[in-house]
Amino acid sequence: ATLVVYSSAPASLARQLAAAFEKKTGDQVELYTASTGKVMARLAAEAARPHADVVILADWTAGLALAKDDMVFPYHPAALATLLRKPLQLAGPFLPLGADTVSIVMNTQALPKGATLPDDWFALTAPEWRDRLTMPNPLLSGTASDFVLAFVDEYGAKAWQYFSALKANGCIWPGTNHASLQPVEMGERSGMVAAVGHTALLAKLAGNSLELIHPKSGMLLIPRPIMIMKSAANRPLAEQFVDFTLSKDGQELVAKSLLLPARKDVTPDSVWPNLDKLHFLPVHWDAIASQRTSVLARFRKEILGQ
Amino acid sequence: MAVEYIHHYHPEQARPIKKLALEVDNIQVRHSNRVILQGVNLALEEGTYACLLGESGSGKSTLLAAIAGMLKPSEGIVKLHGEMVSSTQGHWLAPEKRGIGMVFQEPALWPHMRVLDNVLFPLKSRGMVPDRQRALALLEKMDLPAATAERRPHELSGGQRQRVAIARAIIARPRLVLLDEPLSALDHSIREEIRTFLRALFREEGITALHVTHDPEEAFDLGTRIGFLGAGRLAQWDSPEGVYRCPATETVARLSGPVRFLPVMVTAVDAGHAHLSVSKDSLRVPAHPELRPGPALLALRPEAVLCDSESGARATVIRAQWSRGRYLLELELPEGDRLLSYSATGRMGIRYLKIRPEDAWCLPPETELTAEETS
Amino acid sequence: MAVEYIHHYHPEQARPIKKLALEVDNIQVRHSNRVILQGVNLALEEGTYACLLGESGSGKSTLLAAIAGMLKPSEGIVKLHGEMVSSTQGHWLAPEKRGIGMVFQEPALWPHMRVLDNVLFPLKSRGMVPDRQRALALLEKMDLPAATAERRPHELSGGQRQRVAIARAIIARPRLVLLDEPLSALDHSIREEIRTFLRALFREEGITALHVTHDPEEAFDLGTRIGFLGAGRLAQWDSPEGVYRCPATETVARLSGPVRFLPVMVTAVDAGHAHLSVSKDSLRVPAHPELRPGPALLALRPEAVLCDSESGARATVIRAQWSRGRYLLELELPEGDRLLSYSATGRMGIRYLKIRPEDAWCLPPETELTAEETS
Amino acid sequence: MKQGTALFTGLVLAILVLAPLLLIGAEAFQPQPSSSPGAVSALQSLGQDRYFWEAFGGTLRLAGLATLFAIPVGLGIALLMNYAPPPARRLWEPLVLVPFLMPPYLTAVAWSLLAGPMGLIQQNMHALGMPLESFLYSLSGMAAVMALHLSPLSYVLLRAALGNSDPALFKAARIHGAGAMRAFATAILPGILPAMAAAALLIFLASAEEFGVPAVLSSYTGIRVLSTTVEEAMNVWPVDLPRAAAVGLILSLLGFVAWALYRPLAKDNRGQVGRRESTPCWWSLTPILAFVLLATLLPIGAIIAVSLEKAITAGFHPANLTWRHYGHILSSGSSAFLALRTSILLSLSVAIGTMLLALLSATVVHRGGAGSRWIDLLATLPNAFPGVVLAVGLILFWNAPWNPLPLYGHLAILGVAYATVTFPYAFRHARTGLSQVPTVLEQAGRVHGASPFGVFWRIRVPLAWPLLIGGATVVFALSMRELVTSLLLQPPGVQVISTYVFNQFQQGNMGDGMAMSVIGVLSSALILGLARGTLQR
Ligand SMILES: Nc1ncnc2c1ncn2[C@@H]1O[C@H](COP(=O)(O)OP(=O)(O)OP(=O)(O)O)[C@@H](O)[C@H]1O
Ligand SMILES: Nc1ncnc2c1ncn2[C@@H]1O[C@H](COP(=O)(O)OP(=O)(O)OP(=O)(O)O)[C@@H](O)[C@H]1O
Ligand SMILES: [Mg+2]
Ligand SMILES: [Mg+2]
Repeated sequence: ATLVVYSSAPASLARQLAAAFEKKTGDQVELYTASTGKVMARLAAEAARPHADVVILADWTAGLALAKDDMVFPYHPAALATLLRKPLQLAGPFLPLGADTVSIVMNTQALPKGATLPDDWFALTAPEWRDRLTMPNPLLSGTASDFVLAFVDEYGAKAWQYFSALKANGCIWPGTNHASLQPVEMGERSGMVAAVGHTALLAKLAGNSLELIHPKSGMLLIPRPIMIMKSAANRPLAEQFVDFTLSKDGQELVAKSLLLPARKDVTPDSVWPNLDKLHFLPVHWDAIASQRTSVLARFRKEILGQ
Repeated sequence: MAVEYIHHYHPEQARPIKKLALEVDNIQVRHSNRVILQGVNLALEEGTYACLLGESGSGKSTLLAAIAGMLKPSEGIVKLHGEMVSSTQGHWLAPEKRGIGMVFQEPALWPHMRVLDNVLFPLKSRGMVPDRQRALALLEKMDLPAATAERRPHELSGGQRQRVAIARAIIARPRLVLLDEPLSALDHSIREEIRTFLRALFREEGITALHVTHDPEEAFDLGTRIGFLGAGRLAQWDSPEGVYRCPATETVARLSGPVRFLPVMVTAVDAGHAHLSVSKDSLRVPAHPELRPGPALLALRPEAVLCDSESGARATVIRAQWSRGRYLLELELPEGDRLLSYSATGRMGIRYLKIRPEDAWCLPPETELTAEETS
Repeated sequence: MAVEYIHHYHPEQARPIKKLALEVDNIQVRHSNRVILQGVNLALEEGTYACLLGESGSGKSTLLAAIAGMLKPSEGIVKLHGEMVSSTQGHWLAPEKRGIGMVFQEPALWPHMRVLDNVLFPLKSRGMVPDRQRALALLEKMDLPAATAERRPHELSGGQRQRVAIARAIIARPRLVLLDEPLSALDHSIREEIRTFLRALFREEGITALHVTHDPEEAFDLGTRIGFLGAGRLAQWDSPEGVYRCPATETVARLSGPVRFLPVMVTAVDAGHAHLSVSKDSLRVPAHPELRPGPALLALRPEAVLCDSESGARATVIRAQWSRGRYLLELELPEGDRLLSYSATGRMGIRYLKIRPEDAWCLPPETELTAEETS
Repeated sequence: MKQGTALFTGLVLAILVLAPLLLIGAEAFQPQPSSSPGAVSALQSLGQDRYFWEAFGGTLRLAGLATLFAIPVGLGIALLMNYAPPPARRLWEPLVLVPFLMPPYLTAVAWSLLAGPMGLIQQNMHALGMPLESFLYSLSGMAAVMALHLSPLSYVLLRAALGNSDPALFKAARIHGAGAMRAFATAILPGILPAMAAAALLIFLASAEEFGVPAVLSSYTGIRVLSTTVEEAMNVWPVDLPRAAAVGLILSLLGFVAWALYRPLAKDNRGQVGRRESTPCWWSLTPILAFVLLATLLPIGAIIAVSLEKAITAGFHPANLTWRHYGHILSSGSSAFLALRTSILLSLSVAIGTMLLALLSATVVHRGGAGSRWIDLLATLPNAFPGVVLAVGLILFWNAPWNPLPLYGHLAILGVAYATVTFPYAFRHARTGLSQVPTVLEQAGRVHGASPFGVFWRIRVPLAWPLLIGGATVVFALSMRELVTSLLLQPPGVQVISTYVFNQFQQGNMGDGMAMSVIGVLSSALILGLARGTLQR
């Protein structure tokens, strides 16, 4: 049988998962990989005649959006849920495949003269970071919008002051996550606010002088959902695939691709610090999903100045 | 109102009447809604070489375009070899099926093909064997050596291009060839050669030709029939001598060679002759059948005026032009009218004129009727 | 080796020698490395109307292009009104600064401009006042009414376009006008009118003209000087009568009007005359100065051959062509040689010929010398 | 026969272009998903949308400026190449065309690598660096980058048109008192005006719709354009298809206006087909070299440099160099190699197929008649639609439950998408080519026995050949680098160059991505150079 998987997980991870599953079951996996935005757009456009059986996204709220549109077949077996890491034990119609962080990335070779690495979000409004920072545009990047929502949810007015201060300090919003990381990699900018963890770590492993900063007031942990679509032709096969990705073998692959595995009995790659020692922002996913429009509109108006 | 005169001076004229190669019946042709041709009739026997003269802009090219099928007449009928190829009843034969060869007013060679390929095109496009030898021989006959055949059209002189266009038009032995001023870009000697060549070729292969030219000399040389297009209509359709000696209109007279006109008063008409007087001499001259007593024009070709005599009407030479072993003089009469005459000497000054009535021709004054007005 | 004969029959000839408008000194011109012109010399007095004849492909258009500055001669000098405009020493005047008017072999009108704007262009481009009135008057004189002035070139007939090109060439009163077969697309009557018009205008305004044509008739009518281009060189440069009666080469003879040649044996040469015999008659005919006793060509124009007499050499009429009030006969001698003659009748059959020695011309046989070989 | 071709092309175009556009149009009249029930359509709500109008203005200015820059540059190079070609013209031409083969996105990245604050220029030539940086991050800078990248397009069109203009007209102008410039304006310019208008139309619409350059540069400049607005609606959930569609519709309206302005210019063309030989000219090397340096060598050099680096942040020095990325891509059987192969095969077939269709459509339009104007318009519109929106339209149409052709989900859908996206380019080339063939040449063909079809193949096509090849190469180049529709439409299990590069940039190895870009650009340059060198006259 054939299973169609749409994935915005790293392409290599998705390919490895698919290959391992094919090898194990003898079934065939047809894989479509793109960014979350493109996967979402494709799903929306295909609404009249859906093709995807399983969808892997890079953003929890994106999954919630699909669920809200009643496109997701609820699959949340308790047996699996209990194996998950504590912060990932979220209610809902789908499970996390793994997680990623949103924090700060610094290019250690492009720091301003005499500057040391910052230790918190709020340190970035200091004058030494003037014109040295980027941040993904929350209007274009799902992870950045989640970060803004969670930050506002946590800090309220202080969050808005913070963003204004960033802006006053010459921070720019070049676009998607990738577009914002690029100036940092090139050394045009020293650091990036609200950077996705594993891409930066990947670059670091390749020898780049990038450093992932763990803000002491907490970083954002974004679970990556894997869900079965209501329209799935072969639901048992889809469930089998989800089960596989959450099996120990599957999770090892997730760890190898530098994402944080969902299961607590699989340890993340060694470039990650010990997760238990890290502090995470508390997130009320359902609540922030409902505030999305108003917060983003305010961000656009007050921060992006449009 | 086309006038036909019968003259039997041309050897071809004696043959029995053959089938018609081309019939044009009362066609009207428009260009962007202006009527260019109106009520044109034309019938061409197979094997005839006909020449068409007409003022510049009179619609000669337009007529050829209508015959070739490049334009659809808005009225009337065109028949080729008895087959209806265009009518208002919906008959229509596409140009490529009419089996015509054509030389355009500009050479219209295809710039992307070598000369040889241009010439061979009509054969290839009709699925015939592309006979290289024949193409080269044709070019050779028109003084284009084999090396030229390998060049591109833009590397040829104007006259060379025109000759290539002629070769292209006749290579496929079409039954009807239309030629739109094919020789006008050629020099005198090559022109004479090609004329001889065309005449021989067309007679040999029995090709019918309709040849547009503005050179009456050329028309009289090649054509067994001469047509005149004027005011959107065929003003005359006749033998060369008929056209030259008995032009149907003033324009035809002008177009068929040097001529001057004297306004005269015709006192009587009898047996195709008009009675009139010029400078007090009474004359009886051949006249147009529709001429009535009253004001008329006396058309005088240079040979109708003798100026080397010692007596006659006095006139002043105002211009002397060397022309084929004699001088063509322009003479001014005391009344201001001008006449032409040939003379052995180009001497300026006073001459005495005599009119040879048998070479003169009297015709009704032209009434200006244009195609626009008649439609 | 250009031959000059002095004839004083033309009124213009009597004027004192004026300044030179154009000097071409020994130029060589190439097209993609083929030598087209070699050692051409030409001098044109101010106010002269000169005509240039030559076989098609002989390089007439090329010579005009070199004078106008569209081509750079690879050798030699061009001077306009005493000013060096082109030389191998680096003199070069851009075409637009030469103050020339030109009519091209194809009309070369700018398709996006109205006729009037085409005509006004030379004024505008030289920063002169665009004189609409004069433009319209010029067009009017060439039989193009004001309505035509508003049309686009592609809406005109071939001859109309050519007339527009003439108007464009002369509107800015250039001191030198080059005309490349300007009248070849025009009908007989308009052609005569435009000739008259050109002659008057050019004389009036003192414009110098170099007019390429392939029609000797036209050249003799317009030109006070006639040049012949052949084998890449100027073969003759002479008055019309000189060219017609005393052609320097066989080609010049052919190009300047109907002619036939008889191969003859010259027994003696004296005082510019050759002694020879044709069909047993001994003749003394004018001869080319370089003629030496031995084989030669006897050039006979139709008027040098009388055929209406009752005695003389026997010949057969093989073709009779109506030409300006008389017949042009082609006659075949028993030996197979052909001659031309004028006759009042077009009767076929046997005629008896007489040669008028004073109208004949004897010249050395042509040695084939082409530009390629000389370079 | 005539009706047959008209009907056939009409049908194919309707399927290819009209159907997806109609579905998008329908989408634009849906209310936005976030709005309350019973709300007005997305199109109407754009009316009061301040952001939208600001972006609209930005788009007009950016596209206008880009056109203003690209046309003279393209014209200048075309003039040089035609009248004073540098020695070894065959060598220079592909180099002039390379910028067009690079994805605009990449060009922008390359220029920020070069002229950015830490860029190569800043590092090496301080004095030049600052002004260059502030220029790059401005409206004109964005426009200039777009223009560098689009100039080759205007070059291709104008060069072909110049080659066909009648030298006698130029001579006539020179002799009648016009200097070289004036003569050019009198005799040559009007003849190439249709081609210029076509180029301006294409460039204007391409830069109005272009997302890549603004995505890289606009955040620095603060200039907003419609394409980023579309991206906002599409990239963050809930995905707002109606809004994206509405913006797309507005852009197509812009396309309509541009087309209406262009049309009268295209109509009046009188064909001239002449040839002239020209002698090589050394001095013309300088400007061409300058363009090649700016538009090709520098950006490609920057990208090549990055593609050879182990770590980007370490900069360009010997210890940091590696062939690894290339080795990875060229190892046969790797996903990168498969993507490369797929792209080349797909683009070649699309280039041929689209050009044929464009030729047919242009013939129908050239003949005139009832439907011709609509075909002309249809052939313009895909150019005005942002890629994302068009891709959505293609999904909506090709994936509709009632669509009997099962192309969606098959590799062929990418071919269809490329054909739709590139059709305007192919059509403009074919149209310009055909309108330059003088009618009398076609008439001569008909009279001498060629059927309309024969005239078409033996006369019209050969005479329009330079432009047909020009068009096919443009289609090929565009297909090789087409990203947005590929991202949305690629069937599961298939990758092409651009999506591979994109994935590498997003979440993979930047070096691999850059290496793949270099290989993609060079291989299309190679294929193009070969095609133009051997197929053109
Ligand atoms: N495409 C056109 N649109 C409008 N009018 C035209 C067009 N072509 C020709 N005409 C007009 O039609 C008339 C006849 O033109 P045509 O070319 O048939 O003349 P012609 O007799 O061949 O003249 P010429 O001897 O100068 O070539 C002219 O008045 C011309 O202006
Ligand atoms: N662009 C060119 N390239 C190569 N050869 C050429 C070119 N133009 C003309 N020629 C050749 O140069 C010679 C002279 O051409 P030119 O046009 O000057 O002749 P012409 O005397 O004006 O002839 P015509 O009376 O036929 O117009 C011809 O043999 C022609 O083939
Ligand atoms: Mg005509
Ligand atoms: Mg010529």
